[in-house]
Amino acid sequence: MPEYKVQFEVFEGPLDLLLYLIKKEEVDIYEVNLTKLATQFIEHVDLMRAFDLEVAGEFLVMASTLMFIKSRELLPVEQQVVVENEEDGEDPRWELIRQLVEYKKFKDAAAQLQTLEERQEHIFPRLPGKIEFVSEPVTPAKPEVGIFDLLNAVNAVLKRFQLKDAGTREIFEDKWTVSEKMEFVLTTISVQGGVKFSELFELAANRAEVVCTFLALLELIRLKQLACIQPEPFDEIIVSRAVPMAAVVEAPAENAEASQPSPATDETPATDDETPQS
Amino acid sequence: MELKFILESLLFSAQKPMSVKELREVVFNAATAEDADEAAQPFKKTRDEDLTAALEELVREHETAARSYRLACVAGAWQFVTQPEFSPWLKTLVGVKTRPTRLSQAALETLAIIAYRQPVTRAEVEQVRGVNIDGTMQTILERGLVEQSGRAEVVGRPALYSTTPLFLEYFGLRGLEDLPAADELRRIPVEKPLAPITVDAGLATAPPDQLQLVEMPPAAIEEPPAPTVAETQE
Amino acid sequence: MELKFILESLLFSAQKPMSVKELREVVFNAATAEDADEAAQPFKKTRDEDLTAALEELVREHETAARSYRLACVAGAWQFVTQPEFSPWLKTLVGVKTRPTRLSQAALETLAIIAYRQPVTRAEVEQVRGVNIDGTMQTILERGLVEQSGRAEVVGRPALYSTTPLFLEYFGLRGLEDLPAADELRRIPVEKPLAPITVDAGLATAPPDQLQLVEMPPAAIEEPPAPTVAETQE
Repeated sequence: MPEYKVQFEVFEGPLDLLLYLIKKEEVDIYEVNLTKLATQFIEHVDLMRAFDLEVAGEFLVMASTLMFIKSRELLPVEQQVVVENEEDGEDPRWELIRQLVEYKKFKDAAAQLQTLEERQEHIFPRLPGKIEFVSEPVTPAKPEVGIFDLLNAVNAVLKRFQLKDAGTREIFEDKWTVSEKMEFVLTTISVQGGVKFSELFELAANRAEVVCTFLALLELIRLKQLACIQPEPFDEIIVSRAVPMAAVVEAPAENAEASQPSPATDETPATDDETPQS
Repeated sequence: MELKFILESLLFSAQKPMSVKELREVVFNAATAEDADEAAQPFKKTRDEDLTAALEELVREHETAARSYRLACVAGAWQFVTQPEFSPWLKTLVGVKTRPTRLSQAALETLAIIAYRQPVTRAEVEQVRGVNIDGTMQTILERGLVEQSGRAEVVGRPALYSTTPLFLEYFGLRGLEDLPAADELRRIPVEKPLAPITVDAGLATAPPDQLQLVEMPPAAIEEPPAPTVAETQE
Repeated sequence: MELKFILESLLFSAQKPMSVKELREVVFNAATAEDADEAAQPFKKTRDEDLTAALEELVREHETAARSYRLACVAGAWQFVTQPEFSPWLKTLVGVKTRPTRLSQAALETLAIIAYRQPVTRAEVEQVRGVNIDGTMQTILERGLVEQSGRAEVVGRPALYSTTPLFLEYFGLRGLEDLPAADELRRIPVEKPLAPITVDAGLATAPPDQLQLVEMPPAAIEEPPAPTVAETQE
């Protein structure tokens, strides 16, 4: 329908043109002089033709409707033709006004949609980067230590030797065996009751000894001789004797009085009403 | 822990808008997970009404705070969005939005009629607009703003059209009830003035106040026209 | 338009933390773009001090507002982050909920051996651990942490196992070379002790009072025992 393209640049249709004419008259739809409107409408259609714009069928239909209304107005009421389709003497003038009022409402609604459309172009949603909860330490205090916590810990110890070893790459005899170290660990713990993880490595001479001690530790854990506890995430791991089954009964009471270290929340959140208004 | 802050933190971190249903599921799952956090457990039985109330409160709070962003509900899903006046900087930051070209006046009118009258046949839309709408219908169908939603039970069983969720998204509407002056436009049989329409402009019979109700000043477009809506909403 | 709100809207919409330099560039570019918005132009000469001051003010304002998120500067880059107490819900949101319960000690040991010695046969792992690992192998295979990576060229051609990319992800490792003490542990064979040294639990020698302080019955593991925590916390 190539003919529409040209017209739509000017008016969206005959109703649009009518509304334009009414607006130009600065009168309300209900107050409009339809006879005058009909004349103006036809003038515009002629004008469009004069400008060589193709005029769509709808404009011609509307023109004839208006001509009909206009001609009726010119006759006394008793001589007016009764139109076949007119139910209960429906007035074609009213029919047109009704249509105009309805169209006007939707035209206004369309204008509002347009405003919303433009507005949306300026609104940007928050697109946060993905949160990641990959590393376990984020989870709050679960003091049981996993093998990787131990590995991390021993890694820290090993790093201390990295600088030491850097210069002197001697070949050490394997002076240490895992079995020996297992005995060492058990003895240390028996004497002290429990040791910090790092304390077990304090006397180690080089990386090999550290590794040996560590493997001993792993083996003892496997044999359920030792328990490793991390009181707080990232805290120093405490190595102690695993509780013999029989002993469990005696122990618990001691832990019952767990303190509630909830730090005083002195910076009480302000109510939201207090948020700065600018 | 207040529910509203939980929802806020979720919407703050979510990669996409979240519906009430999705929010409920997260709250429920967090409460019932095997290793559920103690703080999360009490929210096991959170109902949709609680969620909606909390969300509405958040909207109010953020509106009051008047910062550079706000909480919005579009097509039934909630998200944080920036205020439009910051778009010069955000465009610089993220680049111009890849939004399709703006709709033509004709397309907007057709869309408005479908939006308020849905489901509606093509013929009904043409009757209101007084023009053939083949071209514009094709445009808005192609852009996914409307879709065929059934067939009318009349002779010829013509197709019925309705708007899509994308329509709501495109215009930033929460739902169809959010359409400006929705109540008025959905059902408007236009009231016939008592006296016949004037031939002569001087003989105007329709009372001016009635007229004012019908015509909507363009100025009222920015904000949903408060008085009109307020009167008809309840 | 206040600078702080411009920065706020930028940080609010940015997908990643932004440095003062990056923020300055956006503000400058928005001001000097060919079609620069009138509102953006006055900020052409914004200095780093202005930016920093505005950011500091934002931090204070958001702190006062005490919502579920705050503005934070990490390693010189600014970003909005949620408060830590909402992590139970955020974890559920991002699907950590689907992350199954923690691995058992047995599974971790098996995993560690495979990680350091891969590719490795089941028999080799069993030799190191000294127990049958059918159960734990099944668990870690099902969870996708290890996979069959081939067959050993020995009698019976037993399956070889290796860790998967998911394994790295699960432990937050960049690569296998990131495994702690990788070099040493790969080389040193675990010597099995000739005899279990103290299998008998009854041989505990530590005095009872000491035991109570240090030893923790399994039940106490969930909550850190108060005295120990207090001593070691700082």
